[in-house]
Amino acid sequence: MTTLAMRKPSTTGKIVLAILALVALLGVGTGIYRLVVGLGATTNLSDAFPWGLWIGFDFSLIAFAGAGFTLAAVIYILNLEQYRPLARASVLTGLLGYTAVLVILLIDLGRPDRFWGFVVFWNYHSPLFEISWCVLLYTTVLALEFAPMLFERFNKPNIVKAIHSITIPLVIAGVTLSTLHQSTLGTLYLALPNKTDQLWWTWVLPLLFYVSSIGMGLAATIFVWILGSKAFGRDVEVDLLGGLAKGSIWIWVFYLVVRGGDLLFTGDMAAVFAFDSQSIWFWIETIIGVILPIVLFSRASIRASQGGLFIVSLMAIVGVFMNRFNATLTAQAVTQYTVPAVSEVASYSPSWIEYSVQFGVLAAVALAWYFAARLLPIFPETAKEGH
Amino acid sequence: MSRAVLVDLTRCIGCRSCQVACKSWNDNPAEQTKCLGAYDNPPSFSADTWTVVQFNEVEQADRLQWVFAKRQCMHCEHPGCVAVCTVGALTKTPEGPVVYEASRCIGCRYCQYGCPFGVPSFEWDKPLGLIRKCTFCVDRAEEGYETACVKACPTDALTMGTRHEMISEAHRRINARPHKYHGHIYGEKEAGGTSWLYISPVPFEELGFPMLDGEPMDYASSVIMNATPVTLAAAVGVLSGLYWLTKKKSQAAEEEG
Amino acid sequence: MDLSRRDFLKISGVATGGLFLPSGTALATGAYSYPLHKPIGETPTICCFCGVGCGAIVAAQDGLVVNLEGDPDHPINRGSLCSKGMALAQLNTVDGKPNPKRLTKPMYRAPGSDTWQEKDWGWTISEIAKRVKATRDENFIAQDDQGRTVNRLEAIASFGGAALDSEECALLVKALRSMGLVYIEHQARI
Amino acid sequence: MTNHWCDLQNSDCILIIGSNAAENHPISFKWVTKAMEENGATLISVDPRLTRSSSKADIYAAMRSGTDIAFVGGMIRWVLKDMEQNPGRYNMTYVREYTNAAFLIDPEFKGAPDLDGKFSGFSPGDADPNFGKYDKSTWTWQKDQNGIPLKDPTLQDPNCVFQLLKKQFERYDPETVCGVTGTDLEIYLQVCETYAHRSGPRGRSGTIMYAMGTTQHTHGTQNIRSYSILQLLLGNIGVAGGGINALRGEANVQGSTDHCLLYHILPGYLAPPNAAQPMLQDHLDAKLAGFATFDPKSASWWLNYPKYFVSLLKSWYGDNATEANDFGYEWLPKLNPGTNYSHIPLFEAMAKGDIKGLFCWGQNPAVGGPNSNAERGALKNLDWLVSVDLWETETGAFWQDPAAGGAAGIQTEVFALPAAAAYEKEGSVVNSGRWSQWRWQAVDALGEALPDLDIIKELMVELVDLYEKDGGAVPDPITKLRWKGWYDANPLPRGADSLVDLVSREINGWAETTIKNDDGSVRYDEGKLMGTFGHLMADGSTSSSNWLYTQSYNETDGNRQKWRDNVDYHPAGIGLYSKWSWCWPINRRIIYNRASVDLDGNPWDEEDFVIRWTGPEGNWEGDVPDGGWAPMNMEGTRYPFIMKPEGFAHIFGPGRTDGPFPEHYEPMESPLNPHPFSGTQNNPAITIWRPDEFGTPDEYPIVATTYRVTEHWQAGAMTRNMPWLVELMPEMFIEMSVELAAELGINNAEVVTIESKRGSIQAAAIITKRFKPFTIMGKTVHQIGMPWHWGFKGLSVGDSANKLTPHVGDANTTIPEYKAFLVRVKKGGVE
Repeated sequence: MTTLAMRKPSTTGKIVLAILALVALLGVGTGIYRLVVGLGATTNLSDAFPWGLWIGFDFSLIAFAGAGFTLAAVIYILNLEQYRPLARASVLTGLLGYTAVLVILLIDLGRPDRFWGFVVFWNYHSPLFEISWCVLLYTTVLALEFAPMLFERFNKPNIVKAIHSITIPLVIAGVTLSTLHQSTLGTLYLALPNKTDQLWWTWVLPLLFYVSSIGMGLAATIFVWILGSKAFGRDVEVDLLGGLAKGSIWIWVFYLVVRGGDLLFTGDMAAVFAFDSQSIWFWIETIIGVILPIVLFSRASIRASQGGLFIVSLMAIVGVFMNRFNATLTAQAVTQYTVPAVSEVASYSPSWIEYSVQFGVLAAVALAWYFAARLLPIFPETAKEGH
Repeated sequence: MSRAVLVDLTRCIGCRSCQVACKSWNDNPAEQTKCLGAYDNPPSFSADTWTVVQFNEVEQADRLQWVFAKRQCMHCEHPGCVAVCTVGALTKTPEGPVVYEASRCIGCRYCQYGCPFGVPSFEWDKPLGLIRKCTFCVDRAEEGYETACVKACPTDALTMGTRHEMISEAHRRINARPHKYHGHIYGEKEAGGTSWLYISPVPFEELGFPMLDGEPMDYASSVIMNATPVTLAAAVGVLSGLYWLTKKKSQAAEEEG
Repeated sequence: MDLSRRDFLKISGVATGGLFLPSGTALATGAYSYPLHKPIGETPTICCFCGVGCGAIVAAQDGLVVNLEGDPDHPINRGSLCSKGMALAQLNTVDGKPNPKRLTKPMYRAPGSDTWQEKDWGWTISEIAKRVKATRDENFIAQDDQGRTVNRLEAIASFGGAALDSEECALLVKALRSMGLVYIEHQARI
Repeated sequence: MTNHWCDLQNSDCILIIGSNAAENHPISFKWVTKAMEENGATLISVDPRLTRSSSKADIYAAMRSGTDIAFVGGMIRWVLKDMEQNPGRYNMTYVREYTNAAFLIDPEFKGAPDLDGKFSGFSPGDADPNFGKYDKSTWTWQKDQNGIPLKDPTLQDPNCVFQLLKKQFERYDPETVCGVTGTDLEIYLQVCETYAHRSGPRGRSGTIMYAMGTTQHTHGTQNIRSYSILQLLLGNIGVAGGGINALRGEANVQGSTDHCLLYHILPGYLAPPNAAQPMLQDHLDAKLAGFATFDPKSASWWLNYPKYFVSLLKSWYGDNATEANDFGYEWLPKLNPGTNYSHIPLFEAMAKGDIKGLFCWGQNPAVGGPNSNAERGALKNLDWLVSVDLWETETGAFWQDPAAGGAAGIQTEVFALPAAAAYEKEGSVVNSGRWSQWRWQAVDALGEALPDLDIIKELMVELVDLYEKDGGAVPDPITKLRWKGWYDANPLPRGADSLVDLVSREINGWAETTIKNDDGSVRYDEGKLMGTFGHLMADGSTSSSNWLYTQSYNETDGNRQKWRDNVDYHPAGIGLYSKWSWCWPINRRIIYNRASVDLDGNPWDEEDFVIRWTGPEGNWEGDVPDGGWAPMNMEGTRYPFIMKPEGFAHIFGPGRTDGPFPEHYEPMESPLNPHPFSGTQNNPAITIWRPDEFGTPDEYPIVATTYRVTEHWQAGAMTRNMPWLVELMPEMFIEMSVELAAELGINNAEVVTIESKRGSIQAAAIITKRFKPFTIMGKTVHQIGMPWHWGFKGLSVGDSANKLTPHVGDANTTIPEYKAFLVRVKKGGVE
């Protein structure tokens, strides 16, 4: 059994791990405090801004964790076997991403004690209902996909084999569930036609969310792979990642055509050039997340460079994060009714506790990824599984 | 038959008994407020304030009008909040009220976004917070009483009846005194229609009412959501098909190889 | 109207609004039913604020007011009330507890003191009577400077009464005039 | 109110002036709205700012505070001119037959046009020649050899009231009026025409709703007089939907006034004896002289005065009141003739240290009194203060006033007695429409709080006890009182089941002895409740604490104040609800109602009649008529205005101290000096207590007024302790125009300081389009307004507007001039 356990972290690595642990610990503390005293006392959320940092991150992280279904589809559905080495890491990224989503969601709920509510009480008209179910089921799928790594580690080949035998149905289920909820995250805003700014509200929003989650999944795979490899001092498979990057160009081109075409078609193009705060945010997310990745990934030299891959995939990631945050915050009108005498417009900036919990969870996830990769057969050199 | 309330702003004297009646019947505590430079208070809906009368100084054609408008849950015919509620805690009853079943609620606050009128409010101050909003006094209605606010209104600016009756009554009043009203019945069409209907001496834009078309809030989303089974089947089909195709291709390649 | 039903202690509180004929049990067919969460009120009173004289009905439980709203039978207000009238319950009960701002015991402030002391009624009434007698005995004008019998007392004054019941006013004016008071004044002039 | 709340629905035109009914009497707007929606009534609102009432009006006319007489005087002039051109639009029969318009006035009488704003008989005072007293001997009508007033039915005689009225208001042309009031001329003319034409014709009615905005001026009484004259000219008194309607601000200010908790009256509007009337007969003679009439067609109801007076004495002193001892008349305090014992002089006496003890029964002068800095200062001179209230009021806690400079130096003993709230006890209250309504007890009083009734009873029992035991200064008025052994007897006398029941019976009155009819049959057994005040006697055989209330609790009907039958039994359905509670006098819901019919007893308004004569041998149907006599064209008739000695409504009103006609004077503090109507700047008949405490417009250029808001009540002790209301109106505020705020650089909701000659306060600014600057005689004059609800105690605290108001009052009533004074406004809080 080969693991990366023997590869001790460097001093810098230790410092990073210590910081991550500290941030995670602080996150746990503030998270518990939030659960005890309530949302009002700990967050800057209000009836004007019922959703803030946490929900913004949640919806972004779901896209990020799209790494799981994207790679699964690439490898198993499109049968592009060359990418199989990346499979386990992307499953881990997916699983940990969704775990983070669930933890934050729990903290954000008014009644975390009733998180199971959607299992019992159904409202199939609600996008969030569908998302909840899909996330629950998909996380289960991810857990099953992840299970072989654990069982391999603990030498249970029968179980591993059993799970492998249902790989294809699992992958199809996973990709299907992801298709549903990644797009339904867009539908979620479609239900808010009078609140969501015209630059984001469009009939094709579910499609845009779905497509961008694929682009994000590819970018996330590249990003995590490079970061993970660096953490363990292993060489990065630049050619493999370059292939993903090349593929993602077409995803982003498709995205751009759909979004641009929609804006032209619906006549909202004028708003794009209004250069108010919405249009400026629109430009930032589109340039960083879509246009620059297309342009830069088109250059073979960048695709062949570890740094180039890292930076450009990070851009795409940041762009999609922005897109999800914009849809959740920038694009949303204040939800609360106020009397005309109230002249100042309500505003929102997260409280330190919101940051603390958020980054705590992210740090914990990063730590979990690190230790999983260290202890379990995630990277190809540690995996038993052959081609 | 669906219940409705007609709010005639030409009759409202801004006394705000409806505001207190709402607090009184629902045992809602007072909020700490301060002078906002106008009579309006509290400044917004909240977990403890489900209705607010707004005071509008509207100057039109050199004539200053002081128009008071009671705001509360509109009890939409096709409520956005009901459509988006993850757990179905909000429901539209056939009798009109959009009711909230607190025991179902998980506190996700999606309803706050789903409502175009800014109505559902969250209990931010509680460790385990829930949503609160106007109930249309559903308990009073069930026993045959008017809502607390309608009953309290001194000038019958609030009138309760079936939605059909209230719309005819609104038309009757506008036709009887066209000079007194701006002709629009707010809520007849807006957001697919609401159970609270307004007639006013000034255009509703002047009162800051949201300008909505006749489509229910969930019009677009429900088209997509209703397509979910199709998406599901299509996804499974396409994925299986692709798998089958690529598998066949690679097998062929292997065989060839 | 059915007069036999109009027993004042059993006011049904049925709404008088002509248009609203509720379906009553219609909701019972739904998943939930919504019984009244508290009584509407049965004891009639008249609002203690302005001079319109609106009727209200009060529901009390365990010595506190649990609901108060307009008297639907009252010919003037017909169930409606203004914001002040609607808030009347809070004279007695605030958020389910006695209004903490209400005086509930006789209080006494000694000369030069900066605090109140709680007293019992017996002490309070007896001390006030002593003050009245002392001031009256010292300052009573049996005859004016022209030697006319006037039997008046200008050293004590009384304010108020518009918030009292008529019976209280009748007793008060009788008491005050018997003491010899002429400085008798109330809200009608203020 | 001559009419009542529900009757507003019958009106064709409603003029709200000097009141803000939508805010301060919101339920009145149920009926105003009904009149507008169902009767097509026009609503006119006249107010310095656009109020919640104005917001519903068809016509809103802005008027500078304190210029009602100019405004209404101009309306009277407009009507008089229009009457000449279009007499058919008016009910001239009413004017001629029911008012004193036709009376011929003493030729010696000179009016304001002749005497530069004064009336004949003025003698200047010593301190300031601008203020003095009137000798009213020329303010009278000529009489024939029988003592009956001389009249000119053609209304043409230059000495007749109608012509004198014309002369009086000739100066009040619309341009001058608007120059003084600041009203837009076009709107003003619209008001005149609308009110006259909507309510003037026969069968039409118009009503005036007024309140403290009218009365709280140095010429407050004359403001009301101007409304009354307008209403009489338009035939609007006594008819459904008409009248002159004072909107009373407290639940029982009517009842407490009827029971006369006021220095100048005894229960039932009897007169307190004065020092010049040593014996009962002296008092009765003096009163009867004023009520004497020689006209057989005049009822002069007050000729019954002795019956009511003696019945009151019997009620108070019971068996101790006998014919031999003048029914205890001697025990009644005698006022010093001419001395004013009202609020302002009371506080002036307190400031001088003349008043040692004070009772406050649910009244809070530290917030509600004028010049409250001075009044709070005067409270420090008291030896003792008893405050009976639901709350710790600013008056009871005046020694805690942050501005008082510490409690240590204040030697006043204070007793704060907890009183029961309205629904924590049982009793009756009388609304503005004179309905005496019963309220039942719903819940026990909080803590040890007691009904005032018990507090008053216990205190007096204790006092009687002290005087019986120890004697003292003239103990008889106290010890002879029917009190101890009566109110605390067990069981209670006269079959009463509770103290409140006993007092309620006592108010109505009963037979003190068995009373027999002329034929010897028994009319009343001893102790039986009187059925009507017509049966009260002056011989000591009956008692009643208040003759106006006789019938309210009688043997046949029981306590009629408890009646709750809400069916309108009136044949025309005008909404009298005669079996809902009981109304004084003798359940008459619209007073002066015999003026609502023509000389044959046919109503001016067939549709909404109040009463009508039903036939030759007939009777009246409808409301209880104002005296059951036959119509004017029949034998045995009486003139409709039965409370006036001569039987006619007073257009010429000689009873007032400051003139028989209203004349415009400026408020004591005014931005306009001189004014265009005359050289008499202020009401010359008022008393000046603090000549140095008036500000001038160069120092204090802004006109200020005070008012109330829907969400609070009076001095605020009640509502500022009710969280739901505090939530709605949390803070003391000042309203000002956008223009003034711009001039002063003030932003919305920021704190500003308001200063008058008497004090300064701070408040949050509400900048509004509803106040607009006035143009007064060509100059821009700003007006601001503020509520007077706040004080330093309670849940919501704030500065008291009355720190700014002056210690000056109306010439007749001494009601303080709260409604018009001068201030300056500064950005920022009080330093």
